[in-house]
Amino acid sequence: MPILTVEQAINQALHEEMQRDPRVLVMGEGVAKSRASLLHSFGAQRVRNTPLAEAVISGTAVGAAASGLRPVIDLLFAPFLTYAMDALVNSAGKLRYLSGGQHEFPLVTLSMTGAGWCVGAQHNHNLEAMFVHAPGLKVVMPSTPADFKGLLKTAIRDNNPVLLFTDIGLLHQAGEVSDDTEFLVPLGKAAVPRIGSDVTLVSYAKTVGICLEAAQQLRETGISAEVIDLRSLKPLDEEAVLRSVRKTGRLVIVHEASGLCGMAAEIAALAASRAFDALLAPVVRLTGPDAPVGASWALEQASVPTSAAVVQAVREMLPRTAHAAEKPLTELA
Amino acid sequence: MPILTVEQAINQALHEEMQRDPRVLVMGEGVAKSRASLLHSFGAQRVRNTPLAEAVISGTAVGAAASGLRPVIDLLFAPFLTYAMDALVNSAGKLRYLSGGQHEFPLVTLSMTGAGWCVGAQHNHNLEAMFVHAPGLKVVMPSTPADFKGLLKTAIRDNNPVLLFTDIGLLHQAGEVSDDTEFLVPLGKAAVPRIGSDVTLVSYAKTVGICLEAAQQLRETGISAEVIDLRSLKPLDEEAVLRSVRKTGRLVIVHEASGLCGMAAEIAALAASRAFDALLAPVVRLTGPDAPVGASWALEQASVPTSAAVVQAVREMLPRTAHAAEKPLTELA
Amino acid sequence: MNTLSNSPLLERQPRLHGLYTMMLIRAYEERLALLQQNGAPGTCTSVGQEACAVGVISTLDWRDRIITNHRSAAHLLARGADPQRLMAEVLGRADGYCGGHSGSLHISVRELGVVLTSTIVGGGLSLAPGVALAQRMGQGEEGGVVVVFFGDGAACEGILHESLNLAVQWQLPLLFVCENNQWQAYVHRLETMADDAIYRWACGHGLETQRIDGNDVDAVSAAARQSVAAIRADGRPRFLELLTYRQRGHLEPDDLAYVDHAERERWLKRDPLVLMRERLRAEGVLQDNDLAAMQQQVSQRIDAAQNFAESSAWPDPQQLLQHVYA
Amino acid sequence: MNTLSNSPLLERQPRLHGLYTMMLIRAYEERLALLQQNGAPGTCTSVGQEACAVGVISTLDWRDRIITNHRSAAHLLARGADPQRLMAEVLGRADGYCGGHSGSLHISVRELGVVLTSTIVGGGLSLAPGVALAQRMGQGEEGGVVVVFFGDGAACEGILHESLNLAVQWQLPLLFVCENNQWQAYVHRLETMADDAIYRWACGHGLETQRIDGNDVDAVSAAARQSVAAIRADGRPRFLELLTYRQRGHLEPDDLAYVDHAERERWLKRDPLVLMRERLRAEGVLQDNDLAAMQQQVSQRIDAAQNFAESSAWPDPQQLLQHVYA
Ligand SMILES: Cc1ncc(C[n+]2csc(CCOP(=O)(O)OP(=O)(O)O)c2C)c(N)n1
Ligand SMILES: Cc1ncc(C[n+]2csc(CCOP(=O)(O)OP(=O)(O)O)c2C)c(N)n1
Ligand SMILES: [Mg+2]
Ligand SMILES: [Mg+2]
Repeated sequence: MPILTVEQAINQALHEEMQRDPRVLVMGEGVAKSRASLLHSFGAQRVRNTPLAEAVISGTAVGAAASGLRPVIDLLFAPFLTYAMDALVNSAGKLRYLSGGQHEFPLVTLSMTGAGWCVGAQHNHNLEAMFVHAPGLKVVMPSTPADFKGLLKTAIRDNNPVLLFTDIGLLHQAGEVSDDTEFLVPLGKAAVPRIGSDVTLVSYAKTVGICLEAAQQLRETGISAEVIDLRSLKPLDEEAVLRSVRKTGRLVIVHEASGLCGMAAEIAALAASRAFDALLAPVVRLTGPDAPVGASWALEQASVPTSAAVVQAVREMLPRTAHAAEKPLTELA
Repeated sequence: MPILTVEQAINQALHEEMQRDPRVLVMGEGVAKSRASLLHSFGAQRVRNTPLAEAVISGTAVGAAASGLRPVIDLLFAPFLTYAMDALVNSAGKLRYLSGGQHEFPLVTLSMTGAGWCVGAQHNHNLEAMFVHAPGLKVVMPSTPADFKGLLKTAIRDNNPVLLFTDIGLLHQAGEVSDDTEFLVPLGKAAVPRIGSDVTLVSYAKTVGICLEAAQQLRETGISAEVIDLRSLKPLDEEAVLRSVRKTGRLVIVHEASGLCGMAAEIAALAASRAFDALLAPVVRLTGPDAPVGASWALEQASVPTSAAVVQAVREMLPRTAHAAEKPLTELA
Repeated sequence: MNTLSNSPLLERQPRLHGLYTMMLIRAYEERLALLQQNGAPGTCTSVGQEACAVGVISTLDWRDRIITNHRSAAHLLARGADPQRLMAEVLGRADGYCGGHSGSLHISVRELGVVLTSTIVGGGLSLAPGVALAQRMGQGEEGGVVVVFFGDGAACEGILHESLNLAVQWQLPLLFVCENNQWQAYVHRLETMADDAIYRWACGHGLETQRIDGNDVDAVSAAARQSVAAIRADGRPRFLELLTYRQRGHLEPDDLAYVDHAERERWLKRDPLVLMRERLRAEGVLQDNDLAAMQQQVSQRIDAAQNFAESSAWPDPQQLLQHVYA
Repeated sequence: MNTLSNSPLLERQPRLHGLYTMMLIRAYEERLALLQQNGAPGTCTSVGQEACAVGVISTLDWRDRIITNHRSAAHLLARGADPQRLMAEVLGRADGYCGGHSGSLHISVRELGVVLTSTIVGGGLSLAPGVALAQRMGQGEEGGVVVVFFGDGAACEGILHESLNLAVQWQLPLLFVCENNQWQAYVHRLETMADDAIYRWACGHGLETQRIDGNDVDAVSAAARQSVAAIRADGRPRFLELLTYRQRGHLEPDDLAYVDHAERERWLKRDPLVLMRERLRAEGVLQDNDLAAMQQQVSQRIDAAQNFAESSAWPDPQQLLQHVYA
């Protein structure tokens, strides 16, 4: 299979879907430059540079979606979504319901965020949980080039508003990506990039890689960690999480977004209510701090959970033999 | 002590703080009409009707706060905060940090939401969790007239941005309110309006009343429920929750906001990680549905957790004797 | 039912039909205000502004799309909405146009081309360019025009600026109609804008603008007809500011205690229904017996609407999660 | 250090001082662009726009407040910021003005009256009326004026409309300065606005506006001086559109592949530093040896800044939670 970066995978998904469906169009500040190949293939009617005006860019997408088009808008950095909140939260998320189901809103927003560019909290703010909390929206945040492509394609075909967040740290990460134009990844299905039996590490986006690293390190000391990549935050693959936690009895959730009312809270709550009997140890959340992210490299890096922290959390969890005794720790030294 | 409604308590708090500190001013669409007594006492310089322009109202508050004033802005209904997100999330919440601590943002936003007026999801959307998730902000959502007064006064004196949400259903609820101008309720301290030993019901705003009703009904069947009113969602009184859960071993969290990444998730996660050993039963979340709220009375009412649902959840929790046996259920029939 | 509303008389005389529609709107909204006193949800009426809705919408055809706001009854009825289903919606009933989900504040009726109603002030301004873009990119009927109605208050929201700029820059077939009714909820507009005119804000964007007496339905329809024709011809946006007055409160009930009564009196003397009625009478177009017949039919329809609405079922709370996603 | 920057020569000759400041800005930003090639964070330089910053800020005094944005180095240096601490901030070091928290994009320096820098395009426009309101309500020095700098791109954000309307309606002592540098990141402004002029948007709000050659520092300072004096006199806002050109990329590094080189060439011929230098020479105000001395001092200061910045410590990651709350 061809090797693509995340950036290329996104472009390929856009290209294929624009090719497939003439109703798909791409709008945003500078998209005709940043996605010049799309402009070349599909022309200025369907690849539209916009004024600097996120409120009307997003509102226009919502209005266009309800009227037969399938817009994809690029809002650049996640914190700029603060200008798009009325259109996304109050219109895209609610007007279908409030109209008694008269309208559909097949639109996708793209935006980037996360550590990696030393640009500070007005560019680097992982606020995906706000949109998970809002009704009527869907949210995806993939971790591999293949998932970026497959989820974006599915999102474009979905008849609901979908927000896709790109972790900046992944942009240039490369991986195998199918060039089948019908390669789709369903929304609402987690991936399990590593199977294990002693502890479940749940994550999404860049920190999936950190969990995989941690799992590898844990393996060396005989601890078998399962890694779940949520991919889609809403709809959420609750069963995948529960199945794993019921198997391992231990849960660590890792993400770069801050903790309060974040995805880790949601996953922990899920386990505490629906896998309670299986839990052998306190649930652990490893998240970014409840603070804006500083621009300085030193501060930015310190805001991202590390594999060392994951390893340590799991180690602290495992000696708990009171419950652990009930369940043999496979391959534990 | 004098009896005031929530509405009156808010006005009294504003009045006292404006009296005390000439830097306090109130701005918003129609505040000079809706708070005519303030206009009368403090004049048009300090009680300012604004244009319909939430982005600049909130931005102006942020700029004024950094420059020596202590603005209180009334943004009417919580969903209108979507227009204020840049000012609140990107400026008020981040610019102190990004400046290395150079600025302070002593400002308060007021807004209402919740079931009660049959106005639908563009007015009725409990989105407080979004601001709990955002760094640098404080969030309060009281349930009694006294707490409205005491928390609002503290919020006005706080040197950080505080969002106070008013549950519409409480507006005309009356209760005793101290007329001591130094009556303050600290941010970050939960209240325990009912002490109990078998189960902890955690809530805030209107649903505190529902929990109290449920506790009363449970009492009649011999179950002793403790009710915690968070009052302040950020900072959160984690210790109050943990202390209670460690005592009762059972946790039900109730709020009208929808569940995903909401406060109930946060509280459940807290218990699952820091009161894990004390938990005797799965944590239960009773929240509004993950849907916009319809305007129809029938739909609106169905979106609010009921005391019957709380009672039922607790009842289903209690027969779990496996663990419960470890701990005598005080007064359980 | 062989109603007057599709009688030969009204068909031959579009201006009579206009008057009839204004009467229907007035009666519908006054009825709702009455019902409110008995516990029905409060509504934002457009009493006094009927000529704006009727004047503009009478110039549209079925290719065209309308975006409205919290004060939508006049737009909906002028577009031909059924008062029964409208009233059922306001009362939150299952037979309402939106199944009771909307209530009065966000009613859209897709089959009538009344799309995407937002009660967030300025919300419609954000959505309108997208509807017009879809139109322009071939999703609607050839030549269709999009009309967005908004208030003088909404004009203070930044989204006006963005929406105008985009519509002009992208050459969208969009008619901006600002109903300047002097009020922004409980605040007089002169308290929120230094300049006396909203159209000047639009002028800065270089699109054709007109400021029209919004209480004169003939003047409104003339301006709208010209604007709509121009949009159909060149596909570019136009802007109308309609000067009018909100005679009743912002939201029922409202004691109007904050209102300058001298100003209100001046506007009441220019009530759009009275103006049009007297003009048609003076022109000999309207006879007393026609008027009586129209009045009677209006009453019947409003009674029927109330009956229908009040006997409509409540939506089923079991279906709380229906229609969240497509 | 007895620097030229406070030498009698420059003090006697504010215009020479202006040229010196422009040279300092240019050298500072070009140095950062160079450092970027070796791994320092990219910056948004204002090369080509120095006359805007220097022209406006030279007319301010210490009572006044400035709000800037992502492209702030010129404003900060014109206001007297220390290149050492500025560069340390850009490199994310503890000795930076914001302790490395800001990096290049949100630098504010309260002691210089450069308050509330937001890198959200339009962010400053939302904050400025509040700073001006505090000024007007007695929180600042008597007679102080607030200046908000923003780009032509920011002018497309709705917040411009809200900010102008509020400033005019509330009569705030606020000078809006739009640096129209032709670019909005990688998009030419003519692609995002139908009209060729931004000041016309402001005109609709009825405030005094001027459109000035932003590459002519004398013209800019004349207009700014007049505007600031007018604001001090009547407390009302004014608006300046400064026509200029962003000579380097949006964010370093930038290959300028998307740029119309003929247009750029035309603007390069009107480089603000060259214009001013030649004018001062022609007027006999600037001698060759002065220029050489100025150039030398600029180089020394920039070298010193780089030294200082590069040897400054990184902020302590243990203090990640410091400064979140007051
Ligand atoms: C963003 C937002 N702010 C405030 C409100 C509350 N509100 C509803 S209608 C209204 C007045 C709107 O004035 P205008 O746009 O002139 O319309 P009118 O009511 O006069 O028809 C206000 C303040 C709202 N719905 N949305
Ligand atoms: C709300 C928002 N949208 C987009 C951006 C990304 N961005 C940063 S600067 C810039 C261009 C701004 O253009 P202009 O206002 O003319 O200022 P200039 O860069 O030309 O000085 C863009 C698009 C941003 N920072 N904030
Ligand atoms: Mg109005
Ligand atoms: Mg620019």
